[in-house]
Amino acid sequence: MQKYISQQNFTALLDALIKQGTRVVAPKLNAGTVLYEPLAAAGEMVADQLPRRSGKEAFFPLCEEIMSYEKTGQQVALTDIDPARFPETVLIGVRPCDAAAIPVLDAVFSWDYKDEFFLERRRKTTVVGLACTTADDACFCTAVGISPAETRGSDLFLSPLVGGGYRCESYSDKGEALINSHSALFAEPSGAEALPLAEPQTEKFDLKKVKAWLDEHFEDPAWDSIATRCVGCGACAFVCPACHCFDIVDEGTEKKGKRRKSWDACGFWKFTHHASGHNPRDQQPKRYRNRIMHKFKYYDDKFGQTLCTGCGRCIRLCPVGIDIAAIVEEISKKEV
Amino acid sequence: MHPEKTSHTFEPKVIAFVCTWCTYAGADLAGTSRMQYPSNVRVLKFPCTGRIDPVFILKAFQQGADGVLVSGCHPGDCHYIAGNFHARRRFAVFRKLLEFVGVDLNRLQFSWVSAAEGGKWVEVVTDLTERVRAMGPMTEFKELALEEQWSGVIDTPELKEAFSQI
Amino acid sequence: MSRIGVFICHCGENISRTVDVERVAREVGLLPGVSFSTDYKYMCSDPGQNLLKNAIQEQKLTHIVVAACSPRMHEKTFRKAVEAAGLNPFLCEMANIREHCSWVHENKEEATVKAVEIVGMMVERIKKNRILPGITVPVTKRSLVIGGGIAGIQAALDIADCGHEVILVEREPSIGGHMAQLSETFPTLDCSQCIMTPKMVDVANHPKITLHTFSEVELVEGYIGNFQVTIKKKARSVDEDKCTGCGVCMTKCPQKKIPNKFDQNIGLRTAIYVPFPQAVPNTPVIDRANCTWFKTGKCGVCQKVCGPGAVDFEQEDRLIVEAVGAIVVATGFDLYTIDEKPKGSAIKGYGEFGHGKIPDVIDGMTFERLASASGPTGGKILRPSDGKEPKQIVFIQCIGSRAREKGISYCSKVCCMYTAKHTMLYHHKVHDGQAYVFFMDARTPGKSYDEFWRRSIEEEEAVYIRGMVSRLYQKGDKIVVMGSDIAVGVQVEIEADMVVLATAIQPQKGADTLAQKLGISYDKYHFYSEAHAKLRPVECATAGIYLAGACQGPKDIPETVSQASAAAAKVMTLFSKDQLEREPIVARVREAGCVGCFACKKVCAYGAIEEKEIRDRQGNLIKTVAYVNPGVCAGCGTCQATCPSKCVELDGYTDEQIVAMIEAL
Amino acid sequence: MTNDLKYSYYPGCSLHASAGEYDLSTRELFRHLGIGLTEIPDWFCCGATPAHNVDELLSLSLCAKNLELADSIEGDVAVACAACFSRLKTAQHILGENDVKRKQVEQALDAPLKLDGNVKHLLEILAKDLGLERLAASVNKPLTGLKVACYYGCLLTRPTDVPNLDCAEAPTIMEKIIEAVGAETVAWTHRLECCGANFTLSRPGVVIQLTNAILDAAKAAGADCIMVGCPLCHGNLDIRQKEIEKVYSTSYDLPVFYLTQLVGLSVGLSPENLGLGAMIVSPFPLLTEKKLMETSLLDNQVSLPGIR
Amino acid sequence: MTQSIDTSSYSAITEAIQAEAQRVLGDGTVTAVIGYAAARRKGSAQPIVISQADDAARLIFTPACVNNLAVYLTKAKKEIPRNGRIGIVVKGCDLKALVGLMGESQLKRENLYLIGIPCSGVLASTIQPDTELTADTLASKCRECDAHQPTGCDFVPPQLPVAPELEKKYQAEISRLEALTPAERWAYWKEQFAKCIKCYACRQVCPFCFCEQCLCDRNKPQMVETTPRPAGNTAWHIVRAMHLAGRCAGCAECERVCPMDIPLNLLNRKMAKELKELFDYEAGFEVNDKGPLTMFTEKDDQSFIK
Repeated sequence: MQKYISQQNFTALLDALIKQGTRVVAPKLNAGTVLYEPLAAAGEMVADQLPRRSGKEAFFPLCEEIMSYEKTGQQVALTDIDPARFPETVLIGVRPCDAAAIPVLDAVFSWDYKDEFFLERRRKTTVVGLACTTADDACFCTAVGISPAETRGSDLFLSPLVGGGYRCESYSDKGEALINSHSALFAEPSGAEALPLAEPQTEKFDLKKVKAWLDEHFEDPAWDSIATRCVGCGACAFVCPACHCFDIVDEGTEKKGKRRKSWDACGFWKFTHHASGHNPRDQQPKRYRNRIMHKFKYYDDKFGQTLCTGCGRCIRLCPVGIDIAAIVEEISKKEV
Repeated sequence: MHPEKTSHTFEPKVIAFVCTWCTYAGADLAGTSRMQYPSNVRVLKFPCTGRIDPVFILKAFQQGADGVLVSGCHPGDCHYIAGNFHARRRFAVFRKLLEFVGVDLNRLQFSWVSAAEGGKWVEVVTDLTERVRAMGPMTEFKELALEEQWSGVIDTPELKEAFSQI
Repeated sequence: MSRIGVFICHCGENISRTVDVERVAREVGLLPGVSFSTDYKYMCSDPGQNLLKNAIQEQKLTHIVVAACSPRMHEKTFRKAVEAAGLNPFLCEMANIREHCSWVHENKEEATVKAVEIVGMMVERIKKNRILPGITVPVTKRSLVIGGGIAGIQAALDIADCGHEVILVEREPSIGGHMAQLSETFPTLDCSQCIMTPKMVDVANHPKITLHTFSEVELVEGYIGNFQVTIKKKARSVDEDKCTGCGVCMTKCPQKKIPNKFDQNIGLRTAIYVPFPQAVPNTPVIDRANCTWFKTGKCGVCQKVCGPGAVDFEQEDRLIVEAVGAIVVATGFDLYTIDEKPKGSAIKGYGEFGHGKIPDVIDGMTFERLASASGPTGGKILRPSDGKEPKQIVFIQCIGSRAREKGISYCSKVCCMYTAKHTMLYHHKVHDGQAYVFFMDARTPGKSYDEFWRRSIEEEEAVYIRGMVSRLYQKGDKIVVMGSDIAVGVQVEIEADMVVLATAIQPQKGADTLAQKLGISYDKYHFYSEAHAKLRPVECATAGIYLAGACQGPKDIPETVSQASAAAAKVMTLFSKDQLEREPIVARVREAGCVGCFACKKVCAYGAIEEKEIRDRQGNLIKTVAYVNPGVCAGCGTCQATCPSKCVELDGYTDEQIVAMIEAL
Repeated sequence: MTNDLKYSYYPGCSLHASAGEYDLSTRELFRHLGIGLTEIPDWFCCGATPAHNVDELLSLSLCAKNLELADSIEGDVAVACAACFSRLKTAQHILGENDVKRKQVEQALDAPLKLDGNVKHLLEILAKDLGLERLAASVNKPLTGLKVACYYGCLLTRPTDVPNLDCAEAPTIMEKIIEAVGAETVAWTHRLECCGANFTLSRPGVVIQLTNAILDAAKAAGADCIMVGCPLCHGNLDIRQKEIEKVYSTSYDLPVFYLTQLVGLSVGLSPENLGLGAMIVSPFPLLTEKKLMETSLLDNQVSLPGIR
Repeated sequence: MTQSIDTSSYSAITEAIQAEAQRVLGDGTVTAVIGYAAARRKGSAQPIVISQADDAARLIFTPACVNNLAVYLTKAKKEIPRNGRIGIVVKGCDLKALVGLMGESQLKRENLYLIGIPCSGVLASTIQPDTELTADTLASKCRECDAHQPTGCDFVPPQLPVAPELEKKYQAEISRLEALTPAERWAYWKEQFAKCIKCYACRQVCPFCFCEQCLCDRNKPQMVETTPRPAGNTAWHIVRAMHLAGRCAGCAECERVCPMDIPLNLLNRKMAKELKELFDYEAGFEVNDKGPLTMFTEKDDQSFIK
């Protein structure tokens, strides 16, 4: 289904959704930084900036409680979180690179163990994508096979039009349902032209060749030159739309506390630190190697996909200027 | 003989970090002298104020303390030569940091109480307790402890309020 | 899993009057980890302790909390009881619900709630308590005494008489110190040398004492029970083993006009010399700065006349290393001089007294040498300038002492008494002379001291003038002393033949350098600091080092001797066991995490933290980490609070224990 | 000779009264040496020795106000009188250390204090700022053969740590200056004794006794004359000299010069410009005898101007 | 109108450091040189370790050379060669960190060959590295820099830094916050700390966070909550500011790398200001045996103690 929505009606749609109790999550300015956050009013949405963090946290929060406990005498009381209480959500203004990562996460969280926390949120969320009209030289979605108008992962997709308003196209029942729920705000598609799409400069990688090299080069001196400079923070993983490692910790005292799940990053020294004191990835290049391997080999081995959508966040935010696009490009030029 | 006890609606929680040689002994003396003071204070004994890590103060506030007292030997009286001098510097700096992040320093008291100053112990504890009582509960850290990240929250009051406004 | 036992004491009614002890026992019984809780009338009584011991056995308790009085009262009692029942004593803690609760609150509800929380806190704490094995440090039963004055001699003799080896180090060529210089001693007027020299001989002959004169401590390493001391034996130029002490060398030495320091530079000596006839050892030393041989390469008379061939011009300084378990510091004092002091010095000279340029203005020690029968004048009181007998003599007290504006505010303690003694000696020797004393006030506490002082006025006719002297100047062969008599309220001027200044007692020169070698602290005057002014007056804060005599502060002879014996007793206490046992509340370094920033070392007041190199099997340096010497650590924990990564932990007060307590609230 | 030194000048009351010749000789000498001297506008009494005995706040405020006035003029504060010097220095010292008093004085003056100005006695300016070498170089008529007893009095160097002019008890600054201009100094015992200062009117008996001891000591040491840096000392030693001689039936005949007068003579200033005629004990016989002044002037001494 | 910053000397500086690196690598003075090299993105720079004289030509200095390379000399970075003397390119601000590390027994001067940069300033952020350097894009630390010209280096190119007088943003912001009520300050920091995602980039780039195991990674006891929740975040940033007090010399790397734009250096500058006022101590100027919090004087301020 293809529709048109004017800028004015778009605002009205968001306000209406908020009013009816739907959680509307969209890019929003938070203490100076644009993040995907629940809106209190449509006017808060910031449509023209790529948020610092990806949209994955609508389903996979930075940190969430999964259980709490309290001990009285010999009695222990456990309280579970009921996923049924998660609110209906519309995730709106999602960039194609962020939206394209959602199916990638779906695969992980529903593969062996079904993560009800993730899946229940996923079920209750309608994803509204937004076509990209600007790019910088860190953007490389096209290099990993995603276009600035990629609709993968979106239930509904918005393309901004010359002269304002959006062309809306639904790609799922959820998308259609969203249009139908407020059909008065939508009109038939106009002939207006869409704004020109962004044009990332990076050339398309030969991902097969990259994987082929990775398949053979777990041990390679190149890793040292690639990642000696890595300082081992988690910035790249935490801003990545596709990274999905997490940790589970109990916080509190012996008497009372909560079990929480929170993001983890393979760059951390503690990530593979064993209780014995042994650490199989004892040096930073080995940890960084895991990041590349996971994205371009392991995930492909398991799910046939690449774990990178080319959003470029890790490139922009790496404290020491590590450039994953440059690295993959370099690998793609190596002899297999 | 004893002053009238008044009942209060708010009983603050006051945590005292004290050194064993001077202030703990001073508090003992207050006891042996049967002096009376509010029952809100909980005393943690350290060998020396030099052992008191600023993190403990932070931890105390996080655990719900409404007031924190750090007390040790007067300068020059340290059982360990200079532990209290090191502590003095450390806390001079730490309190400025807490102040800067928005902790009201009226909730954080430092004092020198010697083993002979049972009366001073009573005075310091009473003053702090009553001051904190007048200020009301220390809500900052408690509220913080209740907050999860946004995406983990099911229904935040903020969200509810925002909805009701539309 | 811990099985904690909690015992709530009623303390008769002291606790139970305001705390509902049954309720406390009931409520803490519900805490996770508590498997037994009860209350009892008197926990510290024998039946109470038996209750505790039986419960440990019967209930298989692993940790004990006794909620009763202050731990300062009975912690030892209960830890002993727990130990008797087979548990490590550090698995027992006390919750103070008497001094900190029942005695200071009246409202029973409030007090009970508080008591429950206090006990709860200790329950959480004790879960994190670890077994702490007692610490033992081996003790080398030899001691070093630094300084061979009366303090060092007394300490050395006491320790040696107890059967322990003593190494006595003296900087000068002979032991004896200042006491050997004195003429007679107050308040009995004994001849100082008569009582001193036998002790010096005892030292020389004692089989357990090794004497190193003309020697200095160069380096001190190690810690209590285990010090390594490097001693520099300065070149004496005379072989101590060969020399018989016949003295021929000295009689033949052509250099005869060198001022003798022992005689306060009034008397003269030769270049090869013993400082005084009764010196111990009676082995001369060559003063190389004044010896013709060393100056010109010619002479060598002493070598020629020496029968045993003991003179050795080639001798060099030697370093010897001794292992000792304890050190007694007895370096004594030096006298303040009124000379101009270097610019910037906190201590000032006496410009108004001409900075010491008038020859017949002397200090008390010089007067001692003049009055001494073995002194340069054979005991006659004669003026240094012209050898005449002074008929009018003025003594001035508190020169430098109690003079804040001169930079010294303390009282030198002995001057009132020795000035009184000087007036007596003067009157005994110059019957027609008149002595005047300018004084602030007479300080004569001590057995028979005030009587002695009064005798100088009442029997020996000294005129005491209460007031200070403003100026001295030479007028012809007289010294005009301008002062005030505040009792009468007039200015006085006395034309004196000689003036004796009771100058302040100061620490020996280089006291600070030695303190730094020893790692002990000192005050702004460089007197050494005791560990506690009242309760540990002879120990240094640095374990295993003890103080005797005036190096710690001005003292008279009896006090010095007492302190020397006390220091010796402390050494002997240390030596009474083969191993030194210490409470195991000491810091420990987690070497794996230590990154070697040594912030801990910087804040440690005891020097307990050392740098330790960790090497792999090939001997390659992996890293340098901190190491806490458990023998030296006093257990304050300042290091732990300072360590950013908490890689040094104070046993008994670990972060885990403390955080557990905070979290229990 | 010109140079770069500039001072604000605090003459003090005495220099406008009994010690006019000190003021005159100071101005003349400084002009000759090319040292800038600008009198502080509207200066007033420092309170001298009486004020602080009566009211400390008053004495501190007087000095603080004078220092504030001096602040408007470039350069350190030059002071001739030992008492003024002592008071200004003392006020700076006390107010610098004691916050309570500082606040009181600020309140009294209704202005923040300006205490940074460096207060310097003329001795310091000559010996340190100008320097002994430059001083010696400007000497035209060295005072050869003149034996001078340098008299500091009690205030110039005391108490320790306040004036910081020289060693409090064994100063040498005067001697160094006098030697630089070619005269001889005598070693004597009463350089730092008190002359009785302002007891001169209330307890003349005491003053005569004290001053006699000073004159006696100077004479005994073989001095031809005395040099002072304080108008109060000068008053007691010079004006009272005849009276003392009468009381003690002795004769001293020791002219008492201000330091600027002797230094002025050495650089070649005329006796008129140095106010030598104002001295009670006439210096002319001595100066003539030592060939430091032409005989012809002696005849005209009556015509020499005294205090202007 | 934004004032542009004169960086015309940077190309000459680049040439000078290339020549010097080539010399010291060539003659064996050093075994490696840590510097900056150009990267793929336009105008970007990244840290590089070179050990061959031929690679010296890769070294650059541009306004995007923001990193404090001192972090590569700490024990936290075990991958950098440890044998022999190491050359390092340092700006004045970075040098202060090296001075601090020497005082804390982490480095020895004789093992370093310091190539100093006469620096006029660098970018506040390298999210877009090809940004022109102007008064607006200049790092706030550069506005209050007192070490444009590094001292005590083994080699410094002859070019002189050009540093215009600009408003001191940290000082102004600290004053602004100080003037607020505690509740308002709390609200400000709560909002900022709530953004924290515990990526620990601030810690990992900090030359002074060289602990083998961070206090905040410990769980016996759990001093600071590890999950990225407001409570633990606040505790983490307070602990970090306290641990850096008296040590941090203001390279502001923590603030630059924060993906959530938390103004972390404000905390560090505030602490530095307090240490200056309380103990007259400034970090980074000389190698000190003891820092302000590992020493004391008997006369320290105790007006806050009852």
